[in-house]
Amino acid sequence: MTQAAFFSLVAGALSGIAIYGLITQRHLLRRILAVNVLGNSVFLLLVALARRDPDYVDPVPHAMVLTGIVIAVSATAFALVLARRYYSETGLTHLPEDEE
Amino acid sequence: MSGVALPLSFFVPLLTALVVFVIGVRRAYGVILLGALTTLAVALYVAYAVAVGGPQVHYLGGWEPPLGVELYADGLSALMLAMTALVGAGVTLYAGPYLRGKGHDGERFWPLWLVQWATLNGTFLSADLFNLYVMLELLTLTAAPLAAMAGDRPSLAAAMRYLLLALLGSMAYLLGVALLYGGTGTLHLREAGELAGAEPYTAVAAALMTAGLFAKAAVFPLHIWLMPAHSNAPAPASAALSALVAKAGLYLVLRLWLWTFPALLSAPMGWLIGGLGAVAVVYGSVQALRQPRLKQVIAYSTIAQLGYLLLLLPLVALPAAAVSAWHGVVLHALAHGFAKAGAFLAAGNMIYCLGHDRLEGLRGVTPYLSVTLLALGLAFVSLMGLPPSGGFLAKWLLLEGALAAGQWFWGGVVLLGGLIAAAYSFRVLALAHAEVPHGYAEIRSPRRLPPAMEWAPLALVLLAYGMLLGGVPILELLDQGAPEGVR
Amino acid sequence: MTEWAFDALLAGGLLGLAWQIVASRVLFRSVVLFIVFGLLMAVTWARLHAPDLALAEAAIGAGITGALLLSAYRAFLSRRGTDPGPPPVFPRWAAVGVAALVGALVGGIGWVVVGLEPPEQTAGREALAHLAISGVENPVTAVLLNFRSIDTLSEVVVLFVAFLAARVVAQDLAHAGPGDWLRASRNEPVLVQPLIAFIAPMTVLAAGYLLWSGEHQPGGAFQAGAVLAALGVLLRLTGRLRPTSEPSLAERLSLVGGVVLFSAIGLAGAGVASAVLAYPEGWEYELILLVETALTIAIALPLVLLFSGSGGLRREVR
Amino acid sequence: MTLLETLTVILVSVGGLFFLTGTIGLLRFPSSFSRLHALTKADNVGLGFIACGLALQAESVWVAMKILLVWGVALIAATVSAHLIARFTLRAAGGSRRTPP
Repeated sequence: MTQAAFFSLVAGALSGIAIYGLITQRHLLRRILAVNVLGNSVFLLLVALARRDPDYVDPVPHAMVLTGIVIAVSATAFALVLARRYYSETGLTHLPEDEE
Repeated sequence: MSGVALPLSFFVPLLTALVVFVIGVRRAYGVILLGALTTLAVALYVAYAVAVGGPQVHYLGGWEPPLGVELYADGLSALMLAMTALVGAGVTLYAGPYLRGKGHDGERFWPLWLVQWATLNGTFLSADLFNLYVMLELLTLTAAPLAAMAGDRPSLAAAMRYLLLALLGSMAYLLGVALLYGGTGTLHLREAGELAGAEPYTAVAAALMTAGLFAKAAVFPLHIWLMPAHSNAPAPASAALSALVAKAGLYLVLRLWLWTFPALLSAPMGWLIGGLGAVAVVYGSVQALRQPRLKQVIAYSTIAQLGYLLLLLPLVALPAAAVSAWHGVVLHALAHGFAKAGAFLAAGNMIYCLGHDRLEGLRGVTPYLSVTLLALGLAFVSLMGLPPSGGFLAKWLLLEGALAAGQWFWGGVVLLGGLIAAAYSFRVLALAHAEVPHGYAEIRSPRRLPPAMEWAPLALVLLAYGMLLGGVPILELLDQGAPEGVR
Repeated sequence: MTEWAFDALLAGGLLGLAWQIVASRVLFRSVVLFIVFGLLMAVTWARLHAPDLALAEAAIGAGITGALLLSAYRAFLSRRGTDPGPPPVFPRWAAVGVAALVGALVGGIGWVVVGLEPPEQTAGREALAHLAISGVENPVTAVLLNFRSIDTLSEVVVLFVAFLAARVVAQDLAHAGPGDWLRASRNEPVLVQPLIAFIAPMTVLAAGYLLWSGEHQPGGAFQAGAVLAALGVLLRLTGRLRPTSEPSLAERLSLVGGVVLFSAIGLAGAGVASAVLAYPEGWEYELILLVETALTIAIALPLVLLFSGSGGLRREVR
Repeated sequence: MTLLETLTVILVSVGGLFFLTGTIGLLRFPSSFSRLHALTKADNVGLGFIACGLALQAESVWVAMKILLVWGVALIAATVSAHLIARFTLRAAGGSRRTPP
């Protein structure tokens, strides 16, 4: 097994853990954390793919992940502010079952 | 040189947004209008160039794919671009007086809306899977705050739910992109599909990307956030979210299946996705019947109307149905865009004048809001699909395609959806045109509407009717660069 | 053999931390472990020959995200004690099942794609082949600032939009910042002032170095911007910068300056070079450096402002 | 194995040992102060040993200097953060400003 294949399996396991967190946890902060873990698992798969050809390291996935990291921090920052406003409006740390 | 119009349609609204942010809305109102008009002109020019010269291509940075990012406008992109520009211009004209009158903070609204417009144009033009991911994130991050603008509990909860779901969806999309790039070495929409063929990993990538986009476009069963998000936003934002943003997600679904994954489009897959669309049509319409407020009715109607777009996938694989279904679905997207934006703006007029949009409270407003009610009525007629509206033409073509291929089920869905739409439309219109309740001379003297707000909804809705007149040139434009099966 | 042992340890650490993050009973633990997770990710990127990512992850993924998470955690604490929240909607076994399915699917399909015969022609190979005419020597910088510069431009717009979006929902500073602003007083710990006097110029120096060296080795605008943002966070926390509710004209100009300059050079490219976002021949290096400098500020400032309360900042004289 | 390499292995192992001790101290000691004591002493020295060991393997003097610079900066950061943590703990425990020696 190559290093790339090994880390692609790790990425799979990470995404599974993140999904488990998203399903079982309802606290907004934890959900945001779980989405971030999920994002990291996708990034890991991309970087593993960049590494699989023994001849060269592919810079395009690296650029994609770099873009992805910045997008992740932007989205996280907004999500945290939104969650805080929601908490201060409602006193709830989680979303209600349904809004209908 | 005409190729430069493609990047301009992204950069013009973007730079307008930045200028507005720096110098402040009060001093920049002229800049906003100028930017909107320029964007409209650029979009119409792109449509003209495509109609005359076929699909337009611009390689950003001068690098051809797979190295660089390609902007590509065919008939479908050009039509979506033009529709967005027309709706966007209407929303822009409307939003100024609306926000001022309602005491909303324009400083917060305008830059977000203009960036959103730029992003929509970018989404319709980009032919690069990863660039589309960035555009999708921009759409999410502009749409969620617009939905949360009211700042009360339902809209904050809806925005939070939308944000989490959309982030999850973009991760699924990005994972699909990663798989495609890993398998083919390119991120170009068409090249990746041609190189990949029908491998197992392509199927997984297609499933992931479709599911991710469904989360962003509120396709049943990922629809819960849409109604509170769209119905609580300020009216111009609702119009943009419902008529444009949600549709951009479904536009990408169709684009991906017809351009990137046509090899995977088997009958069961078509039935699965079309089935979700059919459920959305029926469910959204039935829910719309039960809502107590006008904007909620219109928001649920969006869930239903977006479902029609998915009916293309089961039909497009059948040669007898493909062409009319394709024409019908794209026309439906356009007509729905105009009618839905008009309907939301008309609802905004009622909120502006009456301070609420409860259906029961609309009795007796006809004398004061005649133009608005005309716009609302015409919008609902188009949503129902009655002649002589653009909605009628779209549903007629869709029905014709389904019946020509003997697909009675899909034809039945189209008819059933239209019937329930008629039911909720007449419920609204009957209440609005009803007499003032007994014992009241007049509920309340409504505020006077500024002319831009009075006429913008009507103008948008009339565009949906103009489509009937312009049907032939629109369909000719649509045939520019259409994929093999639907020409 | 040692290589494998190291990778296995790393993977074990990542998985263990991820599990603690999503399943730990104590929220604070999850938040802190997420920061550790980010650092471990940075090591992983270094192992996978992605040093640019390692730098960015350590600065942005672990650093800035960590600061944002901690300040949000504090806000969630403020009103009452820990709220256990409602029970999960789905039974645990169903969650485990779904998670295992997703994990198997992602891992399996990833493994399959990694195992495929690598395609002959890839965008990455093309990028390496065109590196000589891109104007820079670091292939990742070449992809970000030249071959696919529209992504970079859009992503800086994403940061800007996140700031705008936060301003929509952050009612006042109390909803967004890391807590009340504390004036730096005489009571402050004796070591803080010397530390800042030492660190502030060092950080600016380091950011400038990262920016400049991104041309030929790992680094670039994002890493430099994140390092500058970290300095801003430090100054905000120690009371050297005071949050204001509206960004000043200078701040607004710096927020949009990077994108405006980038767009202007890009649009000028349609006239003087072949296409929009193309650099005129011979000027690639200079223009890329110029754009990167403007982008560094356009990256650092929204990050600091998002941390400090989504308004503006002004200097506070002690 | 050359002399230099042997030296590196020894230094890095000693550094690792210090880290191990520090971590055990962190986990086992009863109070914040004693934990802080274990952690900072052990880690600073441990990092120093590892940095010296790696500096011996560096390609050039410049790289070796960089590695040692990392150690120096880490020392400064550790000093200040340890000071802040101790100060906060003292305050939180309601401790007096001056404890008798």
